[in-house]
Amino acid sequence: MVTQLLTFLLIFMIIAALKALMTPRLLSAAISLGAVGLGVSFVFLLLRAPDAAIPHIVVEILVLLLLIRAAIRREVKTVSGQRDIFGAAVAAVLLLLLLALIVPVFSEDLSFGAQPVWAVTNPQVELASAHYLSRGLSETGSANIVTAVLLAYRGYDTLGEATVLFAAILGALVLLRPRARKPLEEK
Amino acid sequence: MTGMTVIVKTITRWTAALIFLYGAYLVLYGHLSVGGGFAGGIILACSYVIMILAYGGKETIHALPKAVAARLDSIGALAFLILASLGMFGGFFFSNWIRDIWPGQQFRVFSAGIIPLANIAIALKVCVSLFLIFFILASLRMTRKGDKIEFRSEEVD
Amino acid sequence: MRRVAIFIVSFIVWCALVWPYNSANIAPDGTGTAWDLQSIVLGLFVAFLTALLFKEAFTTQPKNMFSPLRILWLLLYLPVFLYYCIRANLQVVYLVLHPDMPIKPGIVKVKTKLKTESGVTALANSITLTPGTLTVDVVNGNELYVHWLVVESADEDKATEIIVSRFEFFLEKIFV
Amino acid sequence: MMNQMHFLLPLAIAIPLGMGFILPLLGRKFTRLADVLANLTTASLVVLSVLLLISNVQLGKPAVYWFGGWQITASGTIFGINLVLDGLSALMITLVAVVSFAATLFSSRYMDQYTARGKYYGLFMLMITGMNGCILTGDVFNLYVFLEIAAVSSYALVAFGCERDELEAAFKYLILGCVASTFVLLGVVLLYAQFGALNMAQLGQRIASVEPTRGSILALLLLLSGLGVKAALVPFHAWLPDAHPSAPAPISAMLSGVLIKAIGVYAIIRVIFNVYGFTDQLGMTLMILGTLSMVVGVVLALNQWDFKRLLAYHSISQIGYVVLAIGLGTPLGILAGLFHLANHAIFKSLLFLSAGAVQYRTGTRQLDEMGGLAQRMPSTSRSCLVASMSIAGVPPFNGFFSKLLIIIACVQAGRWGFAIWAVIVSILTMASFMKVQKYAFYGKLKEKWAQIREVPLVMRYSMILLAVLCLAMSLLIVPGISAAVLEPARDALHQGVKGYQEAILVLLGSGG
Repeated sequence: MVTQLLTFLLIFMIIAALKALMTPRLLSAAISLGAVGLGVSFVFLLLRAPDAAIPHIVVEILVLLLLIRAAIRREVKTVSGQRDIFGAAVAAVLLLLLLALIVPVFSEDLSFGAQPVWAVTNPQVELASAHYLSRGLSETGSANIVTAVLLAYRGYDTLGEATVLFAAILGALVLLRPRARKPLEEK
Repeated sequence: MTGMTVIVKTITRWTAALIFLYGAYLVLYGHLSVGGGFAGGIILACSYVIMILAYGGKETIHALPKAVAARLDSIGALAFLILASLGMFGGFFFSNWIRDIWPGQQFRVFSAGIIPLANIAIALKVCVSLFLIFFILASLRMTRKGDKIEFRSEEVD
Repeated sequence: MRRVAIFIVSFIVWCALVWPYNSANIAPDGTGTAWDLQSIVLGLFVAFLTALLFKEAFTTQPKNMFSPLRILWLLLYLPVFLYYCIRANLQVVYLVLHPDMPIKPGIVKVKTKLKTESGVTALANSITLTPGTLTVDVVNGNELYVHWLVVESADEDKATEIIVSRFEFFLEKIFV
Repeated sequence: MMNQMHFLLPLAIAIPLGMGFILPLLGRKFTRLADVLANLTTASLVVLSVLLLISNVQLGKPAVYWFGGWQITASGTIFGINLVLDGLSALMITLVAVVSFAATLFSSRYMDQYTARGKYYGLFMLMITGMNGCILTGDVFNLYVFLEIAAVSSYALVAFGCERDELEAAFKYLILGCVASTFVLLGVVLLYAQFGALNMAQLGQRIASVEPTRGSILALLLLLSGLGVKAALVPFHAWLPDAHPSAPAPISAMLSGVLIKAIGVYAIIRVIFNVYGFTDQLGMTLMILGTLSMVVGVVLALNQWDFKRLLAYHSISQIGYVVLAIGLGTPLGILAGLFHLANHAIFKSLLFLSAGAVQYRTGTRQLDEMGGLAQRMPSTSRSCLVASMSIAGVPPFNGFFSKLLIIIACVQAGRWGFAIWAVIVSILTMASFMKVQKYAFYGKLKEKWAQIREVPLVMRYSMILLAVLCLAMSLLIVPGISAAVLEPARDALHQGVKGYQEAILVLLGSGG
């Protein structure tokens, strides 16, 4: 059941993304993108990851609002310009080559949501995820194992992720400052 | 009159604080049930963002000006780093030194040492970051001078 | 005064938020209760923060906020609203299923006697939630433009009588 | 005492990270304070990295640091993140620290032409954090996270001037960089889905324990192409010639000098040598990619008149040398490659700094508009000459020895064809830099440059420091010094997957 729903959602998201790419109107492109984002949130919910779904859905709605506002305010409503046939052809060929490798790997070698392949052949080894579930509470004191992993076992990664966000914001603030250059003062 | 109609404003007035409380709950109970600093921080930011959307920029911006927001951003990130660095005294970077001293009781608020504190620091950081993203995008103006197009940020109207 | 009102409401909301978790996680040895001291202290702090940050949350007239009479009227209003809502639903179902689809859509202007912003908003939302009518805009604080599926009367007073007065009676008592 | 230094490891990340959060707080009034703090930070990083280098030599084996004390369990489960200090990472963080110290010293006057100094230094520090994190980490997902930190801050730094060209270059860099990062992430995800491990040592152990599968090959391909974009190897190099010249000069120096190595080449060789294990096919792939980069880079550089753009093309070419040499897989080849990597970090950043110094006074990057600047800017001219001779491979500068070693290594491995290409590219490089010297610094002084002056003192010091290093690093060829610096780095790679695992997994199994 979950698999069918996931497949349906994926197809829906692909169609919405294509629509966003192809449509000449900025507003409908923004709305289609919003549909893609909501699809992702539903996927998270289906996979029982509310910790990921909550922020995602909120951010999606916010971004959608902003995009719609931006699309309405601009006088330019359509995107024009010729598409580069040669570039598109090269991209398509590369994409096909990549798909030729990716499709068999994902359809045959790896099954979705299953245990790592290596763990199936070596059942005697305890995986990190099993350790988190069995000992997470007693070792970290955090009843929510997701938080235990995020902030205790892999807190260093979380610090890094917060830093990525910080760098992005700082970069945006830097690029939008009113005046970038100033004349040199000669001494 | 800036902002949207009286209906939107009133509903915002009714709900903004509720959203804020829910965000605070997600942050403070992040180590106990679903939630955490990232999710909670985003929802905290939402309570500000809907106020900007409903009331227009001028009303809300002076409550949290850009310069202050940028500072809080740094401070939130720094607080997380300091929490982690203080772990050096417990032996390792990121070691849970508060829990070593005072373990607390499982399934209660004060139980996981630095984890709730780290959640609060992340929430502050994420909340202010998202607010800044919104601010930057909302205040972006495109100006044309001949064939030169410039994007500049201005005060929100 | 207003801040005190926000503080109290916030604290109640906080307790409602944490209660499900706390009551579901009473430790097996009996320690910890649904009214956990830690969460209450935290709640007081969060409510204080909310009162500090939001100067206009929930209400503009904190004096009347906790008057029992208003809450009584609100409790009375809910079933009345539900009745109108269900009735309107059935009417719309009838319209949709009717072979001729006897609709006559249009926008009418109505007036309300409600003074407060909250009252007007509640009225507008009540109208919108009732199928068949939809509030489009509010102007000058007391004039509502309503989209009506079957315009029974284009006259302002008549329309006001039909659409507004059934809710207004209660809302006037609630949002004094 | 010195072999206990590895508890200082997280400081290499925490110091620049903390400063990266603090420095943006400093506003317009505190410009000089920001300069001082940034220079102090990079200077302390130099001290720290030298300490770590020495402690690594004395310890004689890799040191491991587990965050939060989440060490490997007795049953072999790894659930924390670790930092690894071996010869290679010690060499790399020293390079990063030295180049960034020179760059901050140069920035303290060069950046006078821009606003927002605090934010500039903030991004700069975050970039250093990202690179140090990438270099020291022993965990593939963590590698991705810090790669993103370095990349995101470098996007903003490339566009720091906010001019049209700079924004365009940064945008191109951003798009390609994001695609590359996604590839890396996908590769990491695939690896985890198959082997259930993120720790590099454990991953290497599990990959080696089974026959190569389609999945692991796909993961390797994704990682190689993603990191290849970051390293600007030739089929993936399109962003570099725009991005590197557009950035402010100290940033160009950082990007070309260390960034493409720390998050590109270093990550590639770590993945190949310590996770997947070196094979002849992989070596051949590296050699072909390297030779392509070497040739294409230098050919495209020949026709350039934009000073910094020319240097950017040479970066592609020199990175090609490094990858070619390491792809040989022989001890001498790896040694030569790492030696050249270190040398390139020094002389390429010096070249970018001197190009920046010229631009600071003349305001132009076009070689044909300059001329005779040696008369007016003697220090800049001399340090640029040193760097040019280094990159062109003139003895006794460091570039000569590393190129010589690379060619000897090629011949020794029986790869005559690659050796011949290396010689040809070397000659073309020399030609290209003779052009630079002739048009920019020698020849007749143009009238409009008659009044210009030498750049301020700190900028000169920064360039002289690097020029001295260009000469001093020739000493690394001396056996004793090489044994202390280069050979541990070579051993870290040459011992391959087994050596890396033994260092990390066994060492900690006994509770260390």
